[in-house]
Amino acid sequence: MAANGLIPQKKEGGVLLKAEDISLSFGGVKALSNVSFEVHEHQVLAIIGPNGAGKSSMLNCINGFYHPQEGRITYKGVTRKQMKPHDAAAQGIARTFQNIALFKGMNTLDNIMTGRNLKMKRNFLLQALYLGPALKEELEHREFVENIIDFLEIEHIRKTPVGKLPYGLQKRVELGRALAAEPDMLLLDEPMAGMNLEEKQDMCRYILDVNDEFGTTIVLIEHDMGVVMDISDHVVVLDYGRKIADGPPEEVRTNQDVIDAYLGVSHD
Amino acid sequence: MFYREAGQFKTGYAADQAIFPILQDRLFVIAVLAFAFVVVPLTANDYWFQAILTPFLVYALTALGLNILTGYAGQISLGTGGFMAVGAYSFYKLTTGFPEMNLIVAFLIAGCFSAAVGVVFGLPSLRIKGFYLAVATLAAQFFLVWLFNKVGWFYNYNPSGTIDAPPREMFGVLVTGAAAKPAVKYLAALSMLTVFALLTKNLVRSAVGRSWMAIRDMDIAAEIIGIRPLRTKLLAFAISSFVVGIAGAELFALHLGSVETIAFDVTLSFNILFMIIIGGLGSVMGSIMGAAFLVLMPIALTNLLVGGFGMQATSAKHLEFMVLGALIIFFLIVEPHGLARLWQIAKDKLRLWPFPH
Amino acid sequence: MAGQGAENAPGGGDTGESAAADTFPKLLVENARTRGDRPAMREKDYGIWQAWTWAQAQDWVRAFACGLAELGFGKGDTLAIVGDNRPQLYWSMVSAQVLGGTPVPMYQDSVAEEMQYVLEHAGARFAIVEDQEQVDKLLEIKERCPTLETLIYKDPRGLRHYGQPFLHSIDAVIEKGRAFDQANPGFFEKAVAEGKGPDLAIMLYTSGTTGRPKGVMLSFDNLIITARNTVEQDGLVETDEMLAYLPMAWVGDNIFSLAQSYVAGFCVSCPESSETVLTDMREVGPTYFFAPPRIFENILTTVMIRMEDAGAIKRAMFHFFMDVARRSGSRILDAKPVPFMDRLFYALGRVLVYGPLLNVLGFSRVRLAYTAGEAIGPDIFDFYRSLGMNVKQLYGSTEASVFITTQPDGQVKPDTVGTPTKGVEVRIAESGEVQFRSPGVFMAYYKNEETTRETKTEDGWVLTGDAGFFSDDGHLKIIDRAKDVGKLNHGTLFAPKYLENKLKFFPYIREAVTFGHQRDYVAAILCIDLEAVGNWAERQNLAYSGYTDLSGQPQVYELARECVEKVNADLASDPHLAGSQIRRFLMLHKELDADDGELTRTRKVRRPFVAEKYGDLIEALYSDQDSIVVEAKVTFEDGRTGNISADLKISDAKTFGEDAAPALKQAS
Amino acid sequence: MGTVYDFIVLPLIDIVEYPLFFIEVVIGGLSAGVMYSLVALGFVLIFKASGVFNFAQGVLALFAALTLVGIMDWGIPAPLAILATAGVMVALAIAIERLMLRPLVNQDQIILFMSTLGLAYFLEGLGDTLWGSNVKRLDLGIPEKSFEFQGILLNQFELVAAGTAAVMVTVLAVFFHRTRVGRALRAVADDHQAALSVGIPLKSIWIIVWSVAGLVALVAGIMWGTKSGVQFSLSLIALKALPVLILGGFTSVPGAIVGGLIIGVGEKVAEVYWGPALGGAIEGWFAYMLALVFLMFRPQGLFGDVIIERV
Repeated sequence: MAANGLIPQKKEGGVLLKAEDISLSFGGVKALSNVSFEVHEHQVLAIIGPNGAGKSSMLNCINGFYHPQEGRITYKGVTRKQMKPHDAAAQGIARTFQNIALFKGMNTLDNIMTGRNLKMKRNFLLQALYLGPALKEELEHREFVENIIDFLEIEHIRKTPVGKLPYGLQKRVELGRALAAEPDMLLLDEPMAGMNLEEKQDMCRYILDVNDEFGTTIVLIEHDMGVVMDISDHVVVLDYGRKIADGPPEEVRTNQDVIDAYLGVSHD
Repeated sequence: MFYREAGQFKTGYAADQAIFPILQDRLFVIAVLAFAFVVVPLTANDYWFQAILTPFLVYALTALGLNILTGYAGQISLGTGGFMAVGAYSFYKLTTGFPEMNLIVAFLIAGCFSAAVGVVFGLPSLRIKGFYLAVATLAAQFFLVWLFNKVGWFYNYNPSGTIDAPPREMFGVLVTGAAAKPAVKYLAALSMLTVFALLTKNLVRSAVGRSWMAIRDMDIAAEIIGIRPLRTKLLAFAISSFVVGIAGAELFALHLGSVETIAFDVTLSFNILFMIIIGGLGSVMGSIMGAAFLVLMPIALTNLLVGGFGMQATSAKHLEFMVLGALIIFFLIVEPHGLARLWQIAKDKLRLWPFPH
Repeated sequence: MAGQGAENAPGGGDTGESAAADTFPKLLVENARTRGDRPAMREKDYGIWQAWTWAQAQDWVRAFACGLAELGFGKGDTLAIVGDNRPQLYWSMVSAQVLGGTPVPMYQDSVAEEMQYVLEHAGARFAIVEDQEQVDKLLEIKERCPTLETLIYKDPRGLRHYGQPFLHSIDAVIEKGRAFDQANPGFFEKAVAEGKGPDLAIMLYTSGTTGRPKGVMLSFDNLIITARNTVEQDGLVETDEMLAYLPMAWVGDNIFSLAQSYVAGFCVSCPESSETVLTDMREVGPTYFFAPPRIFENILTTVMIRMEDAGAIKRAMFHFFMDVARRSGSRILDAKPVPFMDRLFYALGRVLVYGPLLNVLGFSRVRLAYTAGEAIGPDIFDFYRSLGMNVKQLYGSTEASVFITTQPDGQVKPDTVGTPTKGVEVRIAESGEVQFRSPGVFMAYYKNEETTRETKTEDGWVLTGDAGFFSDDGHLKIIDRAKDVGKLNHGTLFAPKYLENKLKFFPYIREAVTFGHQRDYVAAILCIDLEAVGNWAERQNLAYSGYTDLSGQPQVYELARECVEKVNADLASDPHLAGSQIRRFLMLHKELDADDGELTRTRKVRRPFVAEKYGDLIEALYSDQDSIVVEAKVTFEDGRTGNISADLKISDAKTFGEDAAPALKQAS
Repeated sequence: MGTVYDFIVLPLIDIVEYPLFFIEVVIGGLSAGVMYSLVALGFVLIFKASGVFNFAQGVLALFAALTLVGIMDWGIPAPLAILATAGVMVALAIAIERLMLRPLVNQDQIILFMSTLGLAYFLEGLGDTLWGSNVKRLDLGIPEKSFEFQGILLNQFELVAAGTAAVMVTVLAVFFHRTRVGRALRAVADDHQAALSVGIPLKSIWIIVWSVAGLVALVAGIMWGTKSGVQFSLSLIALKALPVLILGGFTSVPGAIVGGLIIGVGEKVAEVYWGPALGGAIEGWFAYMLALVFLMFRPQGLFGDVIIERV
């Protein structure tokens, strides 16, 4: 891209998700206190912070896995009180996990196919017959999944049981499963943890391509500051469950609170 | 070694997703089916039908049903015997209450009753998981057997407490009852196994099957990608119990002919569980192989010990217990994924022959 | 001057029979009409083999050609093609031909400068590429390459934000084309009808050993008549299957995947990617196959390595049956007599080993396979033939539209390249150079009349630059580049590369350098293969301290002598070469090393350098000394230099029937 | 409706009218519950320390009792025979660790559970093969006289059993909390790595815990055997221990005791007062239903740890 000097023109849209005064505690231990921020459409937003800052908890609140005791989450203009994770999924929120959460007993293809489940409507009787509309549906979704496989360049492991895959590829399959749901918002919990440089570069490219090609809004947690600065449009910094900074990467980088709490202290 | 896959390429997803995508496998399956449907009925004797083949088919169907729940959906059940009893007693009530009822309909309705009961006992699976759930299914086992034993209506107040399969016809041929030909019963059981094996295979390679396996492998992740846990688990309970119920009806109507509740006690549940462990959890083929193994092994062992070494039948029975227990442990150590996995490995080796891997 | 071949009508004898379809666009239209529902191309994509029928291919070409026309592509324009083997790229070539333009497929892995040279030289106005990577590359080149106007890409991924007006996706071009087609009915038909057999069909750039790449211009007649002749000769039919995996810029791919496919109507399949070729081949199971010797060798090596991991019983079984095959497999394939027991074992082996093995490799349906390009090791060649796979050698060049000679069934030998292909005349010049004339002879080198004149005579003979001769049974034997071939004092041909290759086919010999030009006899300097000889020494319980020590061991000399004598025995059977048997050799105390300047980086021997550096050794080989002391400077791995000295023995090797040979030669 | 009356009102009237009888029923239930507790205790020990759901615990008790009877049949005095049987149980634990658990290390919990099912079958067959399958009397001289206390009929044996259970729990509690090995065992339950850092190899831990469970099984076998004879049905008490576990929690020693008592009392009371209305013999399933209903409200059991799910 550098050769022609053209920089992709990104169109950031309105507010897709708004978190207001989120507080969450487990048996008296505060995981999040009064955290507020906004995610805009087509944005890549990074949540950073030292270990135990409440980053994963924040994602868990967004997709309904945890229910914050206080605060509101407004998604696509609808403010919600409580939501089950599968409702969140149905509304277009998909995610990957810090510790890979693939279905070990299935191969790559089937794992990604599970991401299509929400879109498969035929009832089980038709599926048992594997005929007519059910077959048609199955094949249509297979075709869609093949596009994802092509996109993520994992053709060669299409029928390999995921348990046998190396770590980096498992992460990629997990991303594929999330993408299969055609999400409006993609939550990525440390998508590059434990990867080598080359794998990280690949994963960055996929994330940017997803954001670019499908216009998917991305919220990610990442420790590698280089990566965060490179790919995110906006950064939210958490520390001990509180938000200490919120802004574009270059701004956050120079924020004194952040340097004190995070960059200066723990990072390598 | 026998595979010649070069040139067997797929130009569409339907062909790629076929149950047997390789030509040689299809031929093999067709040959096996032809043998089972044509050669066996013409050649086997009544002993084989009654003591080996029909029970094998019935247990294979039961194992298939349990495998849906335990192998695919990951919900351990120790209540199989209870659900079989529901099928058997429903079938008895249906065929005696409505003598004109088509047998297929009777089997299906019996399965539906079992499915309904399965759903009820599957409800706790929302809150409880793993071994807790296994114990909960024992409640179904003991309660159901007690129920059929205590409530006279179920066995038409027969003073002996047993139920006897009434003679009923299908296409003008006597299928159930003492007078029915063993070969006919065999064919009936074989047909049902074939149909349900196919349907099950279709299910587990569709969206439903994938959501079962997702719940089995990692229920939290499954929920987060939009799979509803309760609905998915209950469907597994329902379909599993449906199949198990039909198998229970078969056990009663095609195999034993006359049963008491003791036939469905907890030992039966364990036996079916062993079948799917030895055969292979999460495998249609494994259910069938496990049933074959557990039906044939005791017979072979008894023949060997009693017939071969002149051992007393009771001692042989004890030894059989030991061998069975040891075999289960052995299998779990050597190949926790059962006979089906061994079969798969052998097949993969043959496909790569002469290369070792 | 010895001449052979072309007993059947030379030149364009066949042109008359289907004058209607003398261009690829016409052939495409004809195929769409006569076998429209049969598959024309397949590509492994999205997990399955996507297939296109001839009718669909025509439809595509029609739309794309119209789209190109809409974009301003016309007669005399050049379309550069960069990418893996893809159906759309093949069709884009035909689309360009429809409009009277010239496709120029390019090596996609060549460096930017080379690409720029070809683009400039060919004056390409249009280029079609596969994906973003190549778009970026061409965009970079474009700034320095003003002729290039329009870029078309196949895969839109990552290109969404490229706003250049001259950048189009294939789909967009097709769309434009359909509209253009609607607006201009009959345009396509007219354009197709305008093309004629003698027109320029394609330009293929070959990188010679020296200098800039040359653009070989081939006409439709060149390609199509050659294809017709060979399709007839080899009995290719529409149900054959071909895998297109070699570079599209290579002439062979154009003949096998395009010309022969269009003539015979068979389907060509494109692999998913270059990494998956072997898997894809197994799935497709081609019936007609081409691979250079290197690929056959790699596959054989993999087979042997994989079999090493097998259990003892299976390994024993494998080797037993491979021995049987070695003894009688090729003979059975050539329908020669074989002992009954061997025939029985071979039948058993077919079930247990050969059949499954060919299947796993994807070769079980191969009816006909060709190899060419360089000498193939006899062991490798025999391996495939003994399994029952009909591998044959051919000799060809870009200037010939591939085919010069091919091995007829039943007359296959590892060290010849067969008899002239149908329609080809071959002659051996006084200098020993092989020359040919055929319908496939190229038109000219593009913008390079001088080289054209140097290569092609007025009456159409092409000088190959290769030295060779016809053996008694009429088979051509290529021995070396003509300029490297020398003569012994008694007049026998001395083809160093030929001898060295023969020596190097033995696993124990890593490098060989032979001398003999203007000498009385041939002598050789050999280098052992440390690994192979080391393993051998271990099995012999032979202790050694290092390369120099091992290389000088009497047993190793004995081993090498056996190899040399086998080569000699082989040479003795050939009257032309019997005089160039190796009489004396020595084992060099060190490996030839690129770091020492003895090899090029691509591991070719720098003969003059070696001759000079080891001048005293060579003199000793031509003296009656039986040993010589060397003091050699060597560069160690850490960059230091040091001296080693060794006493090199010089060994004599037995020669066969030598008295007769020179006489014979002189007589001829 | 008559049934509703039979079902709800009559039992309550019975209880109020004959309180002493009710107390006797409760005490009978407690005494049965102690037995359940003893088996459940073995379960909990193994589950806590190794995560193995040991289905063979009941069969272990049967096997221990069979062995004890068999050894006593050789004329060996009871204390010695008990010691010898204890030795056999330890040897058995070692064999189980060597032949079954060690090859299965790192396998899924469900696989380990299945293997204990196999073990149950094997031990049952082995016990029967070695000692025969007929019902045997076990007499260790524990007094079995009944006596009346404040108008309530009591049995000495039941008191002994209760006392034994109390002693066992105390001993185990001391073992777990006061000894180094015990603490290591508790650590193992939380974190295998941590346990290894304590310096006790996993295999020793498994041997120890299976030995302790074997000894608990021996005690349970003695109690049950003395009460109702040594026979196959003894292994079925293992099934009764399962609802106890659900109630008490899989990892709680006090849970096993309290759960056992609740189940014992519950099913006795239900059988006596509601059984007739339901046709009798509801003991077979009542415990499970009770546990099931209980589970719906407290999935981790009475004393089990709260489950926090993480992703």
